[in-house]
Amino acid sequence: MARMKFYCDAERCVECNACVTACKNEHDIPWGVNRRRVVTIKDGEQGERSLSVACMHCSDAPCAMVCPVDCFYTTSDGIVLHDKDICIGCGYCFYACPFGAPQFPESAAFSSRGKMDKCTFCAGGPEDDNSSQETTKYGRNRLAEGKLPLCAEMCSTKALLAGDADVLSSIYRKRVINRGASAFNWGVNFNNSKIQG
Amino acid sequence: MLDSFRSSILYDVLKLTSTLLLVFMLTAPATAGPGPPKRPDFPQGVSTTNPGNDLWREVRQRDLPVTGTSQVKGVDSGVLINVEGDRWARFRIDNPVRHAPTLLVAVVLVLLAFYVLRGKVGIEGGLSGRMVFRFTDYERSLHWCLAIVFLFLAITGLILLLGRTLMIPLFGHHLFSLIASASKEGHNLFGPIFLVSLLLMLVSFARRNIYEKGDLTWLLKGGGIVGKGHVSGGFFNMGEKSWYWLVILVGLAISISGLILVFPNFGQGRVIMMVSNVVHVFGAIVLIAVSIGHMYLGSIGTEGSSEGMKSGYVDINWAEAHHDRWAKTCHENDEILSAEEFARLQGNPIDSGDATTGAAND
Amino acid sequence: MIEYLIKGPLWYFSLAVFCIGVLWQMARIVFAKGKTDLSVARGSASSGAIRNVFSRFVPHREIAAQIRLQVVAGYMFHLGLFALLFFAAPHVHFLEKHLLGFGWTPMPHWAFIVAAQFAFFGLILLWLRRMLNSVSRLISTTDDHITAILTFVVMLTGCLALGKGFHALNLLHFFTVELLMVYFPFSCLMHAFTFIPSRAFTGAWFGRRGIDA
Amino acid sequence: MSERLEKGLNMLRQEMDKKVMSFFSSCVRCGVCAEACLFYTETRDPRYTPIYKTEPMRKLWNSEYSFWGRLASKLGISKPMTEADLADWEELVYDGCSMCGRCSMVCPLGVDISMVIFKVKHALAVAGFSPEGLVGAVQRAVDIGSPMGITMKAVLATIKHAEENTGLKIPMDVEGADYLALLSSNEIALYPEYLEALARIFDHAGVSWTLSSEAYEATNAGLQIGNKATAGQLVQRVVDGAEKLKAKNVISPECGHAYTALRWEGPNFIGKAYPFRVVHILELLDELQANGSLKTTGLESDRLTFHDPCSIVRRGGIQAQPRNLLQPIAQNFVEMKDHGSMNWCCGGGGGVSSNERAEELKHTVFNRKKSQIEELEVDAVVTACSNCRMVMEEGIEINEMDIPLLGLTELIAEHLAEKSN
Repeated sequence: MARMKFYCDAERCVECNACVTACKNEHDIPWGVNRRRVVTIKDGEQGERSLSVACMHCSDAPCAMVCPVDCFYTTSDGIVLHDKDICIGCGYCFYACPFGAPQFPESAAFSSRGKMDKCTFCAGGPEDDNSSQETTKYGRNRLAEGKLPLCAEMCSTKALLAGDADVLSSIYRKRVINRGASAFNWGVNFNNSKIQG
Repeated sequence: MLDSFRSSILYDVLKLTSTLLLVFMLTAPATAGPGPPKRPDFPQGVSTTNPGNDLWREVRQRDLPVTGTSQVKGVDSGVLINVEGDRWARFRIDNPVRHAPTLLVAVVLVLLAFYVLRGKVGIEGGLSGRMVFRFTDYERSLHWCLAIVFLFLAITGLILLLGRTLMIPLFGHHLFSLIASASKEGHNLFGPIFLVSLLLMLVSFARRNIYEKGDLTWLLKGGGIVGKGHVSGGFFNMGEKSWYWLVILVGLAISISGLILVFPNFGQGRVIMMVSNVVHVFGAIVLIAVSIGHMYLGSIGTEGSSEGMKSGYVDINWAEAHHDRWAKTCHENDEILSAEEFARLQGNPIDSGDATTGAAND
Repeated sequence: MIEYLIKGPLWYFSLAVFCIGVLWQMARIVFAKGKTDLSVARGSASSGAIRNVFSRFVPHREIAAQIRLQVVAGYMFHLGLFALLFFAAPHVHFLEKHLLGFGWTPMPHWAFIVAAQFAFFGLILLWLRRMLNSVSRLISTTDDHITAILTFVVMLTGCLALGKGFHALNLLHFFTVELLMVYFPFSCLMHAFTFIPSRAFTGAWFGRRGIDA
Repeated sequence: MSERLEKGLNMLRQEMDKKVMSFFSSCVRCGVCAEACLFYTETRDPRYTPIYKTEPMRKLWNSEYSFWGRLASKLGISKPMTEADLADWEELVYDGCSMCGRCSMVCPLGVDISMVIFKVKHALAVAGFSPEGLVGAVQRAVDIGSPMGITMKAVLATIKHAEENTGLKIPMDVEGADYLALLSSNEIALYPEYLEALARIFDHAGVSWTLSSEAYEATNAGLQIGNKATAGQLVQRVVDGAEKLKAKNVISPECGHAYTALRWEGPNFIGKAYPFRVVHILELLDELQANGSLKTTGLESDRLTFHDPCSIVRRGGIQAQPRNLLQPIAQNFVEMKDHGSMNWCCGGGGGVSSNERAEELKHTVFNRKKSQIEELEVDAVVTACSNCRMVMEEGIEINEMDIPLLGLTELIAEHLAEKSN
């Protein structure tokens, strides 16, 4: 039983926004909606780091907890999806989400937001896999085709990884160990380090 | 007077509840209960570690600034971790969603018990039939407008708050979603009408609701419910004034927080939204609970009190029982109408039989 | 099935009843008997008629203070409803697609809501006044209450259906509109059309007597 | 169905024209008319709401001309109209309405409510639901020639008296005179000064005029009660008299309802257009002043105001003329609040003043005029209708106000300039 997760390696992310573009392109997402975004901390300063963020498919998702119409569900792969036929566009999930993943096509006066849209882990929605309805509402269902999310597949530095949590864990572990071998690369400590990289 | 006794009981109940809720709120992250039941797709008990955990833990624990920048423009798009979101979500589930139904049912039960035990509070000597003018057409229209809009907002609001627990099991997800969408759109549309009515209410009634000297006595005597006999009151008595200011102040709080929630286009952040939501829900539940008491007293609770908001005239005996100081000025100004005169002003004179019922029936 | 009924036969039925009913009612007025006035006119009847059709939009200053509630609420309701009826985006699209073949610029969503709020506030106040004021209560008929409630329900279902993607709510709105359209020609809702001949007749009368009304 | 009900309903059906149909299908029962009605504002009794006074007509329209009513009667579930539907409205229509027409001015849907009330009066009159006072007046008008029972003998006495006072010959039955002057009973019995004023003014202006021994009475009790046949009969007398003398013009006296009856409703009552022109005395005076044949002198220093008689101003369109006439002679002229076509009625129009039953109500509703006058602190009130004048004098006396009432024509006569030739 797989448990699908994203992992973004802050040491590798170069803020190229290719993941954002790939995602928008793959799912034909309208302007204003960004299922994925890259956040840069300390931009232009020492210790600058970037992270690519989207829905993290939490095990105990706050969005699902707070949804007044209970439109979220978790797939057998551990992916948190939602049913746009049920969503009423109230915006609660956006308040509750730690990562700011839920997006709305509009945010007009009198709370006209439209149906919530968020990262599906390229797994579509409740409709039949890659049916035209599913594609219109949620974008492509790559998982059903045996493919991983495009954002991770596209990532040129392999900073963004997507897949089974156990596999990602082992990759990450290996990276940490390798990085530890070089004192200069112990990046996160640049701030306190006497040696200016 | 009974009115505000009720409201004072409710006050206590509400104070207690709100204190409890505050305690819950502060301890919510620690005592957070389990989330809503998951759909059975995902096997429970399978525990895997998210490789990202370490990273996010680091981001949160290190003294890095939480706000960064992003090429993506949007509300809070530079915020990496929204720390309050989960707390708010749990608070919402654990407090208003869990306890509001209990509170509202309790209020209804208390009133029912009171009605059974004490019955309708009458007036010594009964109603005289002689009437005195109290509220203009405009004032009554405004009151009922506020009442209708309030009821609509209360019902749609409660659907959005409690529907998931109470209605989805009955209607299923799709039908409930339909109801919830309608409720949401209606709620957002009628909210500003509530605010406008409230402000007009403030303008029309504020002067008569300023607390006066005798009001403290009224409060000390418990609105006449504890001891025997009615307590002195002016045009509005202490209980009515308290209800009025509760409506105005809590109503304004609800309205302002509602406006913050309903205009996402101004780009206020999530924290402001969540605080507004808490204020909104709390204020609403308080107001709904107390309004049930108000409705009880205005209808079956007290003899003769509904007439003032229907015809605009009240029985002089009712006025003397509940608003003796005002009734005195009415006597002084010779404003009391006979039953015949009152009937004539209502367009159904007592003497001229059947035909005057007029147009209403065809 | 229900959708087919509402969007098919029922829609055409109500559209026909509405159109034929309104035309029939108007024709009845136009072709009803009416005597020519044999007295010598002092002023022009036709200019009086035209003037009166417009001048009655503004209340006489002598009683404006006494009828402020009706005037303010009345204007809020009618202007709001007018804006909703002809400038709400779904209505413009519907008219363009199914009735007229051409469209115009609809108002933005926020303006829709504001118009609806004006209309609702006005309608609620007017209807409450109808029930609370002793004059209105005495002269009101069942028809007045039915039309008030029906209009309210139509507006409400329309606004509740604002959420995107809830087809059943749209159908509900559609259905209530059909009820309204069927009821329209046989009720005082006809004042939406008959106010013109009514004002014109009176205006002509005033006009030929040389009265500035 | 009783005969009188049948008669009443038939009259209602006869009066159901395109106007009434458009009125009832546009009325939304907003109640605005109530605020314009003197009888409602002074009593706050909702039954005096103008549109409520038209209920018999509306009920008939509803049961026989509206879709639901006709459906109900086809199905046999409609409630037929009863005698009470007419009888109960007698008091509202005759006592509680002075036909002032203020309601017709304010209706947002443009309903001429006053006209519909008049039509209801027709039905009540033929069905026999009319107050005794008016029935008597109609009887006297038909039998004696005047609603107040004034005979030709009394008229001649008045003429003689006027001739003595003015030293002028008052022409009687002069064939081919330009103007045939009519009088109202009030003017003969209560205000003979009017006739003297006419004599002086016409002498001054060189107008060729006459009175007629056959047609001297201008008032029309038939109009007040709403009986079109009688009204036509009374109008016909005037027409015959004028035709006999070959008068080109007929002068309506100041009296408001007489003017309505002669000028506007008369041709319709008798079913044909007049061979002469009807002109109101104020119109005529205004014309004479405009063409220079009427010259006035001297100024009234008293603070004066003008009460607009409903039938002459609001329903008659003579609004500017009295002001034109007053302007050169009144130094201290002030307008009433709500003056002109929205002025308040004295409370005695439409036959209310001839209806003893309505006395108390008439005095109650006079409060409005009283406060209008008191507010201005005037020395005297000028008006141009002997009925208004009589009703207001009565009201002023009851309220102990001590303000004299002046007839406009008499006032002009007092200010005639010396003849230039």
